[in-house]
This record gives sequence, C-alpha cells and structure tokens, in this order.
Amino acid sequence: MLDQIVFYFFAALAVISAVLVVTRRNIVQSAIFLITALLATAGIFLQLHAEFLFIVQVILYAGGIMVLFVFVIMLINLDVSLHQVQFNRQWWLGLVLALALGAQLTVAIAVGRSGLPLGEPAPATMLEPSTELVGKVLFSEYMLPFEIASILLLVAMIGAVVMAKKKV
Amino acid sequence: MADQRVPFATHADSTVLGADEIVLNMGPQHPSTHGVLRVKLRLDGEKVIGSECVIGYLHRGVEKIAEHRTYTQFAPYVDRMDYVAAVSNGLGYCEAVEKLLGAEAPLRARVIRTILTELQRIASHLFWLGTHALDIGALTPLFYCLREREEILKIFEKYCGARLTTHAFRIGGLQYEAYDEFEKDVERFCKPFDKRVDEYESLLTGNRIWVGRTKGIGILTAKEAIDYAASGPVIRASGVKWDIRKAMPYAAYDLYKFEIPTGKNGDTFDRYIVRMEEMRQSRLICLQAIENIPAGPIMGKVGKVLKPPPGEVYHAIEAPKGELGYYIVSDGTTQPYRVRIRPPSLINLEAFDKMIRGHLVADVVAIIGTLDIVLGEVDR
Amino acid sequence: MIPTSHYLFLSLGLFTVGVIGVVTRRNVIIILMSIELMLNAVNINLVAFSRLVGSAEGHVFAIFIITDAAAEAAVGLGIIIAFFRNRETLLGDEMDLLKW
Amino acid sequence: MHSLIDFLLTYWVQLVCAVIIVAVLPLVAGYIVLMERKVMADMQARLGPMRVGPHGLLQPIADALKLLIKEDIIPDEADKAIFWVAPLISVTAGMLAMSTLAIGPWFQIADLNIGLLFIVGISALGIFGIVLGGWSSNSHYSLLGALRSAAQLVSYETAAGMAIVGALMLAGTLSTREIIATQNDYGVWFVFAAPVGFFIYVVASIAETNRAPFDLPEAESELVAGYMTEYSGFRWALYFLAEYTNMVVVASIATTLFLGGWLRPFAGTRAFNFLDFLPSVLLLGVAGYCFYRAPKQPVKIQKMVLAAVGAMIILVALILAAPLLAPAGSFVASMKAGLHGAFWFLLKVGLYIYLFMWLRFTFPRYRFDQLMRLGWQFLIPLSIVNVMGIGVALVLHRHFGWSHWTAFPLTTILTLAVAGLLAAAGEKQEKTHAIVGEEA
Repeated sequence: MLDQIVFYFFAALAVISAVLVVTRRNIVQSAIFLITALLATAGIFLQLHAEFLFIVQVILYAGGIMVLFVFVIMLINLDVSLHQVQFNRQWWLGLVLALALGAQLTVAIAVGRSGLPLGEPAPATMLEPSTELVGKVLFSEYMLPFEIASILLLVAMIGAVVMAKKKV
Repeated sequence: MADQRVPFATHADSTVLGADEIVLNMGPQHPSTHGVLRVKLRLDGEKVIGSECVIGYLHRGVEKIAEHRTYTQFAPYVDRMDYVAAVSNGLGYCEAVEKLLGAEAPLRARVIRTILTELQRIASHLFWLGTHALDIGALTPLFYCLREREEILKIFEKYCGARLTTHAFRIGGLQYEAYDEFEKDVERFCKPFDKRVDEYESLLTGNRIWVGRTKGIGILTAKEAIDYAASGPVIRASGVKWDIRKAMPYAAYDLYKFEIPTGKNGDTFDRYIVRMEEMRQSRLICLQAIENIPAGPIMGKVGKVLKPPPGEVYHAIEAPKGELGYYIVSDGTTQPYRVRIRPPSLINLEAFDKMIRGHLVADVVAIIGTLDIVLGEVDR
Repeated sequence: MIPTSHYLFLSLGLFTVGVIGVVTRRNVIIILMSIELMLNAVNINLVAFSRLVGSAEGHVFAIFIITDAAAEAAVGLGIIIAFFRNRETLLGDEMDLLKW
Repeated sequence: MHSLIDFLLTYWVQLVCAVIIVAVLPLVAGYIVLMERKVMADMQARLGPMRVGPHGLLQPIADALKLLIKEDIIPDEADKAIFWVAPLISVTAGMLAMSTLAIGPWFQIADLNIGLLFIVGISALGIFGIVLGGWSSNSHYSLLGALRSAAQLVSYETAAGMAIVGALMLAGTLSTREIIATQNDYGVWFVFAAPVGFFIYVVASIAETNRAPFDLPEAESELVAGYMTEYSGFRWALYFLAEYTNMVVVASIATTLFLGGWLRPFAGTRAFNFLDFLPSVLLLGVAGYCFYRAPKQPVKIQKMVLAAVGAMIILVALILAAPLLAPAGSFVASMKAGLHGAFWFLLKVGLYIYLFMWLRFTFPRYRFDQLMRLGWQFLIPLSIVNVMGIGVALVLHRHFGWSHWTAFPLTTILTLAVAGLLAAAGEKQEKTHAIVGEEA
C-alpha cells in the first residue's frame, strides 16, 4: 500500500515536471522543474530499493549537474530569450514523430509482456542489489568500462575548460 | 548631470557574461564605504577594470559658510569635517588664522595643543584600524580599538566637555586651562598603550589571511604617490619621508623627538604598519610633552574682535589622515573673504582608481579602508 | 507491489517528453535539459529490469549513464557558453555557421 | 484505515523523532545564535545581550517574534515564485539531512545503509536555495553572492567528500551507527587515526556552511549580505535557520566520523569509568553558577527565571545520574546508553560549533581567489593524498601485520610532508598572483 502510494506519487511528479520542463518559457523555471523530475526519479530508485543509485542521483544529478546548469543559466542573459518564439518551425513534425516513437515503444512493451514477466511485480525474494554488491560488480566485471568512464570524465573536463575559457 | 561624464557605458540590461562586464554600484548606502561614498565599479567577473568615485552626498558647503561667519564663529564648523579627528581640524584652522593675524599662541597653549592633537591622532588611527579590520572581516579588533579610543574621548570630555566635535582650541590659544589631573590622565592612558598596540598587532600582523589580504594590494609607488599629491600615512607607506610635523614644524613639535615611520612597497599592508607605528610615536610625543608642560598664559593677545589685515595665508598641519591645509583670504573685515580647505581624504581618494584597477571586488573595501577617508571631509 | 511494466511506462513517458523537448524547442539549454530527461528515463528502465532479473548490472550501467550525463552536461554547457559569447544567442536554429 | 494504524504503530518512534527535529531545531538554532553572540561578546570585552531575560536568555524568542511580525518585502523586479520558494529549499535540505543523524544510540529517525552519503547528498541540495534566492532577487549583490556561493560550495564539497572517504575507509561502512561502533572496536577515535582528514574536514565544513573566514557569499563589508541582501523578515530568518541547521549537520558529521559520536572519552577502558559522572558534575556546576547569579539579577522575575533555569539543569543532571546509581539490570540503569550517548554527542557537537565561532571572531576574511586557491590547490590534493595514506596504512595493517601505532603515524607524517610541499608551492605562486591579470 505504502509502496504504491510512493511509486505513483513520484511517477506523477516526475511526468508532470518533465512536461513543465519542456513547456516553460523561463529557463530557470525549467531548470527547477528538471530538478524536481530528477529528485522524483531518485524517489523511484529508493522505492526500487536502489539506495546507492538514489544517493548518486541526488549528489551527482541534482547536486552536481543541475548546479552547473543553474550556474550557466545565471551567467547568460535571460530577458532576451523570454520574448522569443519558443518552438521551432518544424515543431508539429517533431511532435508527431516523437509521439509515433512513443506509440512504437508502447507496442514494444505490450509485445514484450509475453516474453518476460512484466505484468506482475518483481519477485520480492529476488536479490536486492546492495551498495556492496554494486561495488563488487563495478570493480570486478566492469573494471575496464569504469576506467574508460573516468577517462571520459577527464576528457570532458579538459574540453569544457578549453571551450569555456575566454581567450586561449 | 554628473552621470554624463561617466567614462563608460552603463548597460541597464547587461548581464554577467553577455556584455563581458557589469557595473556595480557600491554605495552610497553600503556597509563599508565609510559613510556615503558611492563607487561605480566596472567589473569583469569579479575583477575591477575601472572605477569612479561619486562624492558630494555629504556636501554642506563648509567653505561657503565660512564667508558669512566671523573668524571666531567659523571655528566650530571645521570640527564637522573630519569628525573622527576634530581636534586636528581645529588646530589647523586656529593656527591659520593666527598666522593671518600675525599672532602666536603662548607656549603652554601650544604644548597642550600638541598633546591633544596627538591623542586625537591615536584615536583616529584606532578608529581606522577597527573599521579597516572589520572591512576585511576581522570582527574583534574593532572593539578593542573602541575600548582604547573611549579613554581618549574621556580625556577630551574632561578637558572641554565634548567628546567628538570638541572645538577644543580658540584662535590665539586655548579657552580652557588643562584640568588638574590632565597630565595624570594622559600618562595613565599612554603608559600601557604600547602594549595595547602590540596586542592589535598580535591579532593581525602575523595572521596569514590578513597578510594575504593586504600585501601587494593597492600598490602606490613613491613617484605615483607624489604625482597624486598624496599625503599622510599614504605617502609615507610608499617610502617618502614627508611629515609636516618635521618639515614645517607647528604647535610645539620642534620640542620633541619622534620618528617618521615609512614603508617600502606602498601597499595596504605597509600603510597598516605605518599607522601602527605612528600610534607608538604619538604615544612617545605625549609622554615627552606631559613631562614638562610650561606654566604661563594660555591665551595670546588677539583681541576680542578679529580683524586680520588684508592678505592671504596658507597653513598646513599633519592631520591623522594627511596634510590638512587652510588657505584663507582676508579683505580686512571680520569675515574671511574666502576659505579654501585642502582635505587630505579627498586628495588621497584621487589615487583610488589607480590602486584598485586589476584587483577584485573584495579589495575595494580593503583599499577604501586603507585610504582612511572620512566623507565629512571629502565632501565638506 | 507494482508490476514492472508500470516502471517501463513511466520511463516511456519521460523519454517521450524528453524527445519532444529536443525536437521542438529552440533554446539550446532546454534541449540539453531534455536530453538529461531522456537519460534519466533510461536509468529507471535499467533499474527496474535489474530488479526483475535480480542482478546488479542494471545499477552499474545506470552509474555509467550518470557519469556520461555529467560529461555531456559539462561539454555541452561549455559549448553553449562559447557560442553565447560569440553570437549572443541561445537559439538552436541560429547555430548555423556550418550550414551551407 | 488499518494500514494507516499499522504504519503508525511501526514507525511511531521515527515520527516522534521527526516531529522533535522540526519543532525543536528552530529553537536550538536560536540558542546557538545566542551562544554565538555571548561568545563573541566575551571575546570582544563586551556583555552581549543582557536585556531580555536574565543574561539575555530569552533573546532568541524575542528575535524570532520580531522577525515573524516584520514586513515581508518582495522586490518588484524579483522573480516572485522563485524568491518565495528559495529559502524553503535551503531549510528543507538542512532538516532532511538531520534525519539519519544518530544523536545517541536511541535517537535516530532512519539508519540507512547509505546513511552518511545521504546526509552529504541532501545537505548539498541546500545550495539551490542560495543560488536561486540570489538570482531571483534581481540585484547585483545577490547575484554575485549566489555565484560565489555556488562556486565555493562545489569546490569545498569535493574536499570535504574526500576527507569523509578517508574516514569511511577506516570504518568500512556508511551507516552512522556502525561507524561509531567501529570506533568503539578500534578503541580510538578516527581523529587520532586520520588527523589530516579531520583538519581538511574542519576547514571544508566551515567553507560549506559559509562561516567566517570563508563567509564570502554573505561578506557584509563587500556584498552587503550576499544572496540574502533583498530578503527580510521571516524569509530571511529561514535562511538563517538553514545556515545554523547546516552548522549542526556538519558538526554532527564530524562528531560521528572523527570524534567518536556518542562514545564517552576512553569508552573502552574500565579505569576511566568515573568519567560517567562527568555529565552530572558538569551540569551541577552550571546549575550552581545559575543559583549564584540569580540573586544578583536586577528584577524579581529575572531572579525567578534564572533560578528556574538552574533547577531545570539540576533535574537534567539527576536524570543523567540516575542510571548510574540505580541497581544494575533495572529499567532505569538500562537508560544509561541512550541518555549519556545523547549528552556526549551534543557536547561534542557544541564544542565543534564553538570552534567555528572562535575562528570567526579571530580571523579576517579570505578573498575569493585566495579561497579558491586554498580549496583547489591545497585542500583537494591534500585530501587525495590523505585517502591514499589511509589506504596504505590499512594495507600495512591488514596484510603486513603492522600495528596501528606504527602504520597510522607513519602515513600521517608522510601526508603532513606533502602538505608542507603543497603549502610551499602555493606560497611561491601567491607572489606572482598579487595583481590579478593586469594584461586584460
């Protein structure tokens, strides 16, 4: 019961804020709703007993990436963009195609029901990946991808610095 | 409109990044512009790339008022210029008028004047130290400084009844004889005062943060200081040994031995050190003076109605903040034809733009503080 | 308990909204934020499946995706700042220097 | 309906704790402010608040009332919705972070297995309150304060995080409860095993809570009040509450990780068991002082209030002493862990906050570039070296059989040597940095 309340609450929150992110005129408000959506997702992770992922989501996504976003938005002029047309010229085409994609994915899920036990709840006895287990898997089987990810971060860092620097 | 002269464009809708610079308006209502100074800063991020001081918010037309008051009546007005060093202001004015009259105050009066002025210098420097440290973020020195300043103000109060705008001197000498315990009070204050200065220094001088915040900030080389006609501790910190007390002795300064502390680099830290040392020197002067206050009259012969002969006079003294000069033109009547005051704060403030360029916003308050300006004197 | 398909539908909804944001908005920052939404939707999917099949791999991949999102945001915002400095605009359809 | 009752029955302890936190925290924050003002006054040769209540004891309540009924000004050009919500974000983040703190073995809302990360992560969200509040005020001072704050928090969070990682490696768990249990097993608090880490955490936590000498986001002499410039009345009070909540949070983290949480000093040694009486004796001393001062108060009601305060403190002292005097095995004796744990925890938190205040009244403020240089060029490298040092010490201990007493001091000395090198390098660079970029 509590589980369901939590899930549907966070799900509704996530979807509503996601819609607001793409429809708001003011970028700062968009950013705030994106934070809300990300935190709602974090709530869903918690409901899925993915505690470590929950905190990673909060620290990295909400606390790190979004701070970067808000920082940049504050640096950049806002008043001008408020009075511009917000949607591009092919918006109707994009909307139709995106909805088509959504419909396709819906069909995919519906079809997938037959193969996997999607319709019923995941068995509670199934193992719940604890922080410890995630760490073990990450640092044994996925050691190489992990290192590559760290190189990716380093490259991104250098790239961001080079690009944002005023005059080289 | 004064704003027409602003050397840079003020974009009303400029952003931090878009225009590459923003204009920050510091003051006149700002906690650390020491009154009502308004500084327009052109910022690139946090770096100051230009500044303009807008003054006049405290302008009371002191010089104009002088033309409609008799010489005696004008004396209290000068106290209201540099209100944290009112005694020094009064001394400069009285001596200027005496020079114009061709009179001189008796020796006893001059010695007492010297003592009071030096006490006032200590009080002014104490107040400067407290507020300067507060600007840089050290909360505590302010209260220690005010504690000692209070002692000095008590001596003033006992002497003439007023603490801040004392109007302690009269043209031709003193109105009040020194009270009975005067020497004892001054001695009681001065004897332990060097320990107190050491105490302030122990809080600040060796402090890494303090040194980091003041060393190399707002450098004014000796040549620049002379070019800007800076005076007082500001020019001495740049290494120029210029002190009117030695160069053109007035009052009774030629009777006493004291040093002129100078700095080397002309940065905020040097100005701090110079002022600290000046407090110690002032203490020494006071101690020398109270040892032997000559007996005699306290009022020279200047007559009841002051009517200086036509002519002009310029007389400067070493006020706590620098050279305080009075240029008085007399047309032979009881009222001055023109009084022009050279306020040290205003002239020193001229160097502000030179000193701030290339530094950060945080240094603005450090440099305003180190110039030791009093807006009452800048605007008059 | 909640059936796994509900997580999938939630993820689908978020993903579609993100796609709509990317293809219809003009403001590049919002486009970037929509991409974050899409990545986020993928994460929900991964974690839900991870629970369904009972392995930690989904979590590991979600962590990689978050890492990727951080890198993408840093570089993307760097580009936006550089672009804004040169062209004074945030509109995606005005970023056409390479268009011919 | 049944499920609701079930829910309440299962979680009533947690709910009570949560209510206590929300209800009592503002009061605690108010009294921390009073303590700060009193400490400041003492260091500055003054008396501090003396008017409201004996020795200003009721001052926080008067202040809170005043702020509540003050006019709430929202600037015309402000983004009203964000302006309105920003202080709430700060306060909420601070209070949420309190939820996994273990104040004594009894008082904890949730013992998550990611406990400490939760606190760090949630309290990091408070930054949005500051940034959005500064931005929405539409004032240059606020914006500069917000930008400074964002940059400062992000930089110092890294250093603080690395310092925490060092201690976590020693503990081997993220749960606050188990961290303290491990320190009990070690027989030594982690501050002695990883002193450099503790030092880094102290510095970084001061910066994270925007306290002097790192209070640049609200540097009153430069930016008026930074991000709070346009706030007034109760909204301003909320920011203040958030700041003090964050202080309590970082002090609690430091206490849990480095200072042994609710453990008594020498908790494992029987010879020091007499220290169990210390809480009661300390409180009796305070109460005695209250009674000594009470007759000297000028007004009758103040005499009564001070005497009542003294009586209350005696009551608390008796409660703390009761489990020690009660026969072993009885119910009263079993309360010892909870009561004494809470006392020691709060005492350590109080001392940590006192350290903050002490630093605030002693040091001038850093400049922004100096702050950034200190963070990025000194603290972060040092914290990484610290993590490596602790790792080496653990390996030496576990795989090579070195004793604690050689492994940890050795790595600490090595880390300190690196710190010296870093400081020397920073000094050299500082000389070239005196004027920032004259060429531009």
